[in-house]
Amino acid sequence: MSDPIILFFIFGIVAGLLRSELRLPSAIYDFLSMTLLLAIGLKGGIELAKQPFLSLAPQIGAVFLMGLLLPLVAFPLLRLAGGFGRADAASIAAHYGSVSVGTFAVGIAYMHSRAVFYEEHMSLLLVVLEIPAILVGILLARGLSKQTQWGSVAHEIFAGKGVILLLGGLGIGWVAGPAGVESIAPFFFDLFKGVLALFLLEMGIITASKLGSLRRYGLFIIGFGIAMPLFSALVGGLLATALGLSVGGVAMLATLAASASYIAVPAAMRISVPEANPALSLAASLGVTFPFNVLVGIPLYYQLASWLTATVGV
Amino acid sequence: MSDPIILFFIFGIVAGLLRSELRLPSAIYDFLSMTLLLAIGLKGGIELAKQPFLSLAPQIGAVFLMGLLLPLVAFPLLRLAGGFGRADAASIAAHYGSVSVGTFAVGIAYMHSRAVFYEEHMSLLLVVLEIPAILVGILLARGLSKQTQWGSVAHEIFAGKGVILLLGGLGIGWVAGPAGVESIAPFFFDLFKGVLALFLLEMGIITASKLGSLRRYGLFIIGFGIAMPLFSALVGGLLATALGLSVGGVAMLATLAASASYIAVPAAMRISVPEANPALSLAASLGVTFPFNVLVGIPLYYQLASWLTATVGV
Amino acid sequence: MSDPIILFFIFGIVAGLLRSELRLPSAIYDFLSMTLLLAIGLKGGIELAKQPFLSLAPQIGAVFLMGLLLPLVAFPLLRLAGGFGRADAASIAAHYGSVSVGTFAVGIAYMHSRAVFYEEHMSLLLVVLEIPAILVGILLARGLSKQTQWGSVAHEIFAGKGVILLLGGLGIGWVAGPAGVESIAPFFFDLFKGVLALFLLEMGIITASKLGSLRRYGLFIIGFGIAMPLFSALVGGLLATALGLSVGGVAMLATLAASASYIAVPAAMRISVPEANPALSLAASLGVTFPFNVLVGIPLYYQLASWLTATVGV
Amino acid sequence: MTDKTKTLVTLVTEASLESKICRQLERLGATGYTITDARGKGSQGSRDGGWDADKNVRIEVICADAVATAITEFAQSEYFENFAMVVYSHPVTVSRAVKF
Amino acid sequence: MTDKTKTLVTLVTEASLESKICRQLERLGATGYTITDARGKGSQGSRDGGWDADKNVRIEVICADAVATAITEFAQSEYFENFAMVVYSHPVTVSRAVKF
Amino acid sequence: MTDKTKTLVTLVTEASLESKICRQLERLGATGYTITDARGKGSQGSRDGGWDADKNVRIEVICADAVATAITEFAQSEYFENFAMVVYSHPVTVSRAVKF
Ligand SMILES: Nc1ncnc2c1ncn2[C@@H]1O[C@H](COP(=O)(O)O)[C@@H](O)[C@H]1O
Ligand SMILES: Nc1ncnc2c1ncn2[C@@H]1O[C@H](COP(=O)(O)O)[C@@H](O)[C@H]1O
Ligand SMILES: Nc1ncnc2c1ncn2[C@@H]1O[C@H](COP(=O)(O)O)[C@@H](O)[C@H]1O
Ligand code: NA
Ligand code: NA
Ligand code: NA
Repeated sequence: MSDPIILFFIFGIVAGLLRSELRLPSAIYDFLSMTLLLAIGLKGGIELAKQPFLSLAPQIGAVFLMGLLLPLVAFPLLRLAGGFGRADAASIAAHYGSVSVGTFAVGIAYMHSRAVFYEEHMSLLLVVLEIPAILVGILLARGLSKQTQWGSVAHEIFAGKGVILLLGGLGIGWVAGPAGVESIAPFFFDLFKGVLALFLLEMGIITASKLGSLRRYGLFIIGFGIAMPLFSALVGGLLATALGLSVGGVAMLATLAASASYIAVPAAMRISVPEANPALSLAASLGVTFPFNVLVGIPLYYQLASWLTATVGV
Repeated sequence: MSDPIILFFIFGIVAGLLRSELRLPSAIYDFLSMTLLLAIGLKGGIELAKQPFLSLAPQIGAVFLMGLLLPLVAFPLLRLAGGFGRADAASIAAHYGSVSVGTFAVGIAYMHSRAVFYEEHMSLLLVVLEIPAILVGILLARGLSKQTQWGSVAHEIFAGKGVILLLGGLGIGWVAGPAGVESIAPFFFDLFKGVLALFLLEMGIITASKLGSLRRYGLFIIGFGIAMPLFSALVGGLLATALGLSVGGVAMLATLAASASYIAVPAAMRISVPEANPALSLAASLGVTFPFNVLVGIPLYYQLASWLTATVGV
Repeated sequence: MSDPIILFFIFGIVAGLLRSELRLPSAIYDFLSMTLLLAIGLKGGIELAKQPFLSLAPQIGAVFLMGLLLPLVAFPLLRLAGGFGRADAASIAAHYGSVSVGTFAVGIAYMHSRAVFYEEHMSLLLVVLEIPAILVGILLARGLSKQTQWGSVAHEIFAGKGVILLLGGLGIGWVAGPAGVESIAPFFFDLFKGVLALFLLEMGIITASKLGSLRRYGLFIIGFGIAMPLFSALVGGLLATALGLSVGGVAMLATLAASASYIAVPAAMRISVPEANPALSLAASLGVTFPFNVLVGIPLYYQLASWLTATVGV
Repeated sequence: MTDKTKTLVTLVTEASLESKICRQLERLGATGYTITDARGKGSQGSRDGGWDADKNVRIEVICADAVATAITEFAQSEYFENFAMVVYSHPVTVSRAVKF
Repeated sequence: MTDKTKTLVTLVTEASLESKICRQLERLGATGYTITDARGKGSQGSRDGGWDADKNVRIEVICADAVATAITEFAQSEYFENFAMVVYSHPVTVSRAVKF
Repeated sequence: MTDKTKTLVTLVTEASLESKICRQLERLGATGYTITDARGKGSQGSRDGGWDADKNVRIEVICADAVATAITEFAQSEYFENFAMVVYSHPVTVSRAVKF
């Protein structure tokens, strides 16, 4: 809890709740998040340079399947227990099936500060996990309607800022390799936690601004925003254990599964399922799940990982 | 004088006087000043983590009193010798009773480049000094009028960007402690002087733009803008010596006392004493006192400190 | 080719061609380019601090002459072979006689990553080369017309963002010297390649956006945009060899000569020769010559330099 | 279409007043507003947007005529004396007039 | 001078729609447009410009009356239901009317 | 109230002209102006605001009718031929008409 980046997040929430005028300029927020996305991509790419890509195919496939599955679990829950309309339920399900890069970055920082090893190609799985939930979400909302312009959906996903920066970073890290990337390490790696701290400050302010809208959407969304990541973390943790990942890797995949998107999915849903209310899914993912994961979830998932690898793992 | 950050300031003034189009984008200026405020807060907070807070209470109290006193000295001077109206005199007095974070940062850089020790909890005294002069300024302008909405004044002070970032930094540094902050040190501490250099470049450009308005307000404001900090530095230096601070600490408290606010106080006065002319007080504090302190004052206050600790000190 | 900064440039081009929404916020682009310009100036200034300025006079003079000559070669070519009007031919000629700081920065990075020594006062020659081509360009467009307001042309050149930052950096580096600049090195030097990487990412996106307009201007502009830098690099390389520079220095001066301006000259031409079409010269310099130099030219000029110093050099 | 004529009031003023003015606009009956960052020059001198004290904002409100008058009068009595501020208005045609 | 009256249509809407709407404006006959970044508040709540999902843009199009009507109707049928959007218009005097 | 009708002239043009045009506006009788950063598209192609050469500004001037005409004519003779520029104007109601 005394990791300074977490304190920056809490500071942001407090500043937001106090109605302070504190905000990062929007250009700076963009700059920081681009830097984080590239850095995460680069880390993963360097790792890819070290091992044959094909050996990762099973993990990629398994994780993709998990991304298809999770929204299919969330959807009926939201429809039946939550009473949400089809579009809203599909959109929220897509958010929770996909992933949050901010949460992932906090997970990285957590592992680093405890010197826990994790498979760095996790960045690649992060990218892989962005996608299937979006496809499932659109199908859940629309069925196999011919109206859906899959071409523009694909463009929205792959050319969207978040995914393209991750892919770009992965590609550059892969081609340049560990030695090549050294010259840009002071910017992308040494500053990583400082950049993440400022980013989380702004995320805290945004979170505080979403807390207000929670009241409007009621208790169910709070419960769902906590229970769903717990369930997903378990699924992700079990899968990672089955795949034979290290303790750190299990914790990171659990964290990925538990995290809920607030960049790529909202953008894709806005285009493909515009009748879904974006304020609703962002209230859940930013107002509940993001702070839950950052403040409580990640340490929990790490414990879960230790337990899983000790008991279930080989 | 050949400290590069001072040269950046001079370069900014020259560029401004040459009517160059050079400006930092406003988002970048915000980013740099936020980084400086957080870094200064963090430095102070780490120091607080090392010593019992209560042991600082006497210093905090004494410094708070100084913040009440200085504007009470400035006000009659501005009224009688300067011939300013009540609101303007009160507002300028508040600016000079409070402090400038930019000046403080240059002071830090000065001490560092000469490897002079100073008490790092000075950041806390910086925050303390922001406040009393604002209260006195409002009282001088308004009397004990019931119209003053002290609630919104307090909100303006504590939730204003500058103070909240300093407080946030202090708090985070305090809780995380020296070891915790290490992971964000490359961003907040290693880059400190570079960030300060760019910040001073922009401050130079702003200073140049205020020089023009000096002509309108006459010689008195120039004289006041130099004499007042000299007097305040003496007060601050004597107080610091009495408090038993180190040479560096005496120089830093003299610098704090000598500095005039250009962020927190203008914002608070705009809300609480709107009939005061903000251009007037900014011409004095940015057009005269800031460059005076940065170029001439700080080395002078350091010499004063050496002399005071040698002769008056214990 | 596997230098990561080149990969960032290619990534930018790909993102641009894919019509991704990826852009650096304009405030960040300004911030990065200001940082690069100051860093390049500082590097050169530190070098100047080490040697008597007068010893550089011959180099400065020779390079200035080259800057006068190159547009005089380009102009008739553009008029006769290219069929361009007087204003457009003069403007393009000025772009190619002047220099590109972005290309120079990539050259620096290339030399660093191969640990090739080059004369660091090259930054000074960069500034020198910005200017003569602008004067020649205006004269070619206007003749010795009395209408030309040389005062405002001079202001445009020297107070323009690019040149003033280079000059400021040079001056600060010169006065502060190698030891003085150490405190700001983590910001300006350690981050240099990371900053350059992000800058090139945006340059790639801009390049991609200019590729479209190339179609409109036809094949000649593509041929010119490749042939002219090759010719200029030869001139620059021969001059540098005659001046007795090191292999790295020859390569850097060839790179400078080969590069085409896209900041200082467009701004000056817009004011002085407004009837010239800026889209045309930018299509050439950004759409053809910049990527050519970055991807192909610099390694080529380095080989040219090795060959020249081996065969022609003393 | 339910096109109708409403009034667009524009206020150009000091950025530090933004949140306070927005609250007041809603109290005066505005159902929404649009804000852009601005710089400029006027009787209070040059406000060139470089740093906090020198920034302007441009606030636009589409509203009924009566609300527009109330906003203009309020701005006049509350801010004209001591703050950099310009207020102007003109009629605009809107769709979904019921929103405003 | 060839001054003439044209219509200025302004759309305030979600920033993520920018490039799509711009393409559509050209298809509807607009010869150009001007865009500024904005924030604001309306029936869809506060959009304070801090991060991508909360940004607005303000798109201005000067065009002939018929094109203005087409744009307004298109916006209404395509976006009014599900997106944060306000559209309004008023006549302006332009030089070089042939441009628009 | 001293409400009165003045003319609001808007110029959308290349950002690099900003300071020059502002000086000229004052010479032509403008008592102030408001500037916002913009991007856009027009007869001179796309100006998407990414970097210096591609930025637009949107300059608004509230002034008397005669000044508005002078500004429009000046812009036309000085800039229309070689620069990306659009100028339009319309009447607005202002308070404190004496300011403009
Ligand atoms: N004549 C004008 N036309 C357009 N904008 C103006 C004018 N006068 C003032 N402004 C804007 O309103 C702000 C405040 O004006 P003032 O209160 O006159 O200083 C200025 O900073 C400008 O942005
Ligand atoms: N009454 C209004 N006046 C000016 N701008 C408005 C108004 N209502 C809404 N807007 C702008 O239009 C955007 C979308 O509006 P809405 O669809 O009502 O949420 C808001 O975020 C505001 O920027
Ligand atoms: N029809 C239009 N409606 C609104 N803005 C326009 C229009 N045409 C041009 N503009 C703006 O004016 C700038 C210059 O226009 P132009 O001189 O036609 O290239 C463009 O970059 C746009 O920002
Ligand atoms: Na998930
Ligand atoms: Na003081
Ligand atoms: Na050249």
